[in-house]
Amino acid sequence: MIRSTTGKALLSIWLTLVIVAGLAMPMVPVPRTWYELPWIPGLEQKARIILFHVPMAWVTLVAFISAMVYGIQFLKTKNLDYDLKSVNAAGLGTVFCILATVTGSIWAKFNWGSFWNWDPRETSIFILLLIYGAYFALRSSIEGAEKRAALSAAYSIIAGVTAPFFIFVMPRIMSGLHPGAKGDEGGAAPVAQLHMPPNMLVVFFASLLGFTMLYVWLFSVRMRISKLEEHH
Amino acid sequence: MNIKVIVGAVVIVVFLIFGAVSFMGSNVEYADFGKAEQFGKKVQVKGVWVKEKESRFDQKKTQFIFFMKDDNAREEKVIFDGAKPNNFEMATSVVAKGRYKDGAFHATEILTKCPSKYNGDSTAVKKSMQ
Amino acid sequence: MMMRSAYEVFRKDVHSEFRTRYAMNALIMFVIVALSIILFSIGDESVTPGVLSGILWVIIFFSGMSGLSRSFVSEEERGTVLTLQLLTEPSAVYAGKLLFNLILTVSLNLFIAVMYVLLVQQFVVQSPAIFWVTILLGSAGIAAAATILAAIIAKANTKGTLYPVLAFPIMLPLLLTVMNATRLATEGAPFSEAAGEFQVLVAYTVVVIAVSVILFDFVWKD
Amino acid sequence: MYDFLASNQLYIVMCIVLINWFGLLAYLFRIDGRLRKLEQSTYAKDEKA
Repeated sequence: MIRSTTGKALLSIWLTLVIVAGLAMPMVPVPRTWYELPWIPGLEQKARIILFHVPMAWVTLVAFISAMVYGIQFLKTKNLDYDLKSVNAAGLGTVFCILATVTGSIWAKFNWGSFWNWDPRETSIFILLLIYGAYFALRSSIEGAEKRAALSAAYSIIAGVTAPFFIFVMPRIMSGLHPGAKGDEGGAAPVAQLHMPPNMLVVFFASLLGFTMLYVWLFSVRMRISKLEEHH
Repeated sequence: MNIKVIVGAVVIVVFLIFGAVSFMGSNVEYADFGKAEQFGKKVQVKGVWVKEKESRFDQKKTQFIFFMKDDNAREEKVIFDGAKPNNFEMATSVVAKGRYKDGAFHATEILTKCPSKYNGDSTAVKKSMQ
Repeated sequence: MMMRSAYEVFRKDVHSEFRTRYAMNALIMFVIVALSIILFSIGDESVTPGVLSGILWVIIFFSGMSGLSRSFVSEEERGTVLTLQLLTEPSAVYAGKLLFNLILTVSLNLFIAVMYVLLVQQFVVQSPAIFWVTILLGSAGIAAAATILAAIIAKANTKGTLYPVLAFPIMLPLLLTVMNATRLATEGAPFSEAAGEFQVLVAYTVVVIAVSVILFDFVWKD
Repeated sequence: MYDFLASNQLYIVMCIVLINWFGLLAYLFRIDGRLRKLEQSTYAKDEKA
């Protein structure tokens, strides 16, 4: 789909619609029509961030997991194409990871009063940044394509199996500020449990899908460029 | 070689689940001061601030000390390792997490519930934030 | 067969360690220097038990980082990699190295913990059972993660600096758990309260060892 | 700036959308740069041949 011009045009329109809907749908105390969103006290207009910040974090995760899966495939087949895919997924993941961190931190300033609070999810995205950083640092210090590919694949797999432990560990260490975190009983839990009105849910998933497709597109462009570079 | 990978993968999945199970039981349970004293475990106690009795901030030890009355109207001294939470005065109820020891409740975390503006939304005050 | 050659690898490492005392001497000095810096900086300030349990694990992490990175680098430097590759299968090499690192880490960390309890007077362990089990399980986890990372790092150019960079995100879940468990020990919590922490530590160690056994073949072979 | 944004929260969301937009734009520029280098080296080769 992403290769055809129609597909790209559709994706552009899709994302434009998501952005327009996300910014323009009015928020009222009691929504009556299909385009009205509820006014959540304490979150107010800021609730819209879920439509633009969460997809970034989601794409980061998709990139992280696919870099790891390509790493596994490389170790299985010894085909350097998979290594190329792995690097490109990790590189794109870093871009989206930075975007998720910056957008989240700006919102945190207005909702929680400071740019950085070491909330569990802030911490986990910070760890993800560190892993990406370590991954590229490791790559740059190994000579020989085969060895570089094997070792960085090994590292991404180790990082991939230890990362879930953060999910078990973080909540015992600190209580979260993110909506839906532990200790936030009265608050809405929009991300974790998808407690959203149906129309917002539609925009939310449209945004997730749109940004994921954008990732796929950027990934294919990057792959084509790196393949060309290989031939030079 | 293939057997090793399969066995390894099974072990990884099983132990990831084993780790995840510990996370399920990690919620700090609610209790009142009586139960907290009885078990010595880390619990959450819900109550209200007793404004009549003294409350002070010990600069040297960075401890905030106040009195709290739980749902059974039992009053206890609460020692919180940290500064006084921002919206403490406005709070309609307070939840203190910690354990009961030596005649006082030692809290490691305090949650305050505020009325009206943040309807039903509680704000966590963490030590690291101050 | 495999057990035997793993034991041989382990014995070889112990021998060369006792002959040169490279790791031990340097590590003990490192611990003493780190502890005295901390004692000087604390002075007579009052520090919370949470911070003190954090500092203990900072010392343990960095002493591990400086000691454990050697395990495969030394083979590369002495040019003994090829011999090992020819004579023994990868799993045996891994098992031998893991055993050596385990024993080194556990003994070093016990030393650090004893010194810390003795020298830092504000650090009062009220539940010794939790504290010592935490030290043992934490050391096992650190040794497990450090071994496979050391094998990766041995092939890289900037070994010394890269090691903590790679290790930190991998070991952070472990470090957060042991810090929390140590704080529980200073608060005098009953043993059952730390059960969840121990469960995480055991799961972490087993998962890291399992993934290392699978990956070591790929890392070790050139 | 802070007060303005705090009282007009829709603009916070707009800022966030803009950051995403500029972030992706910057990324596009980088890819474009790589492609340009590639093109130049290809043409250089062609001329030689």
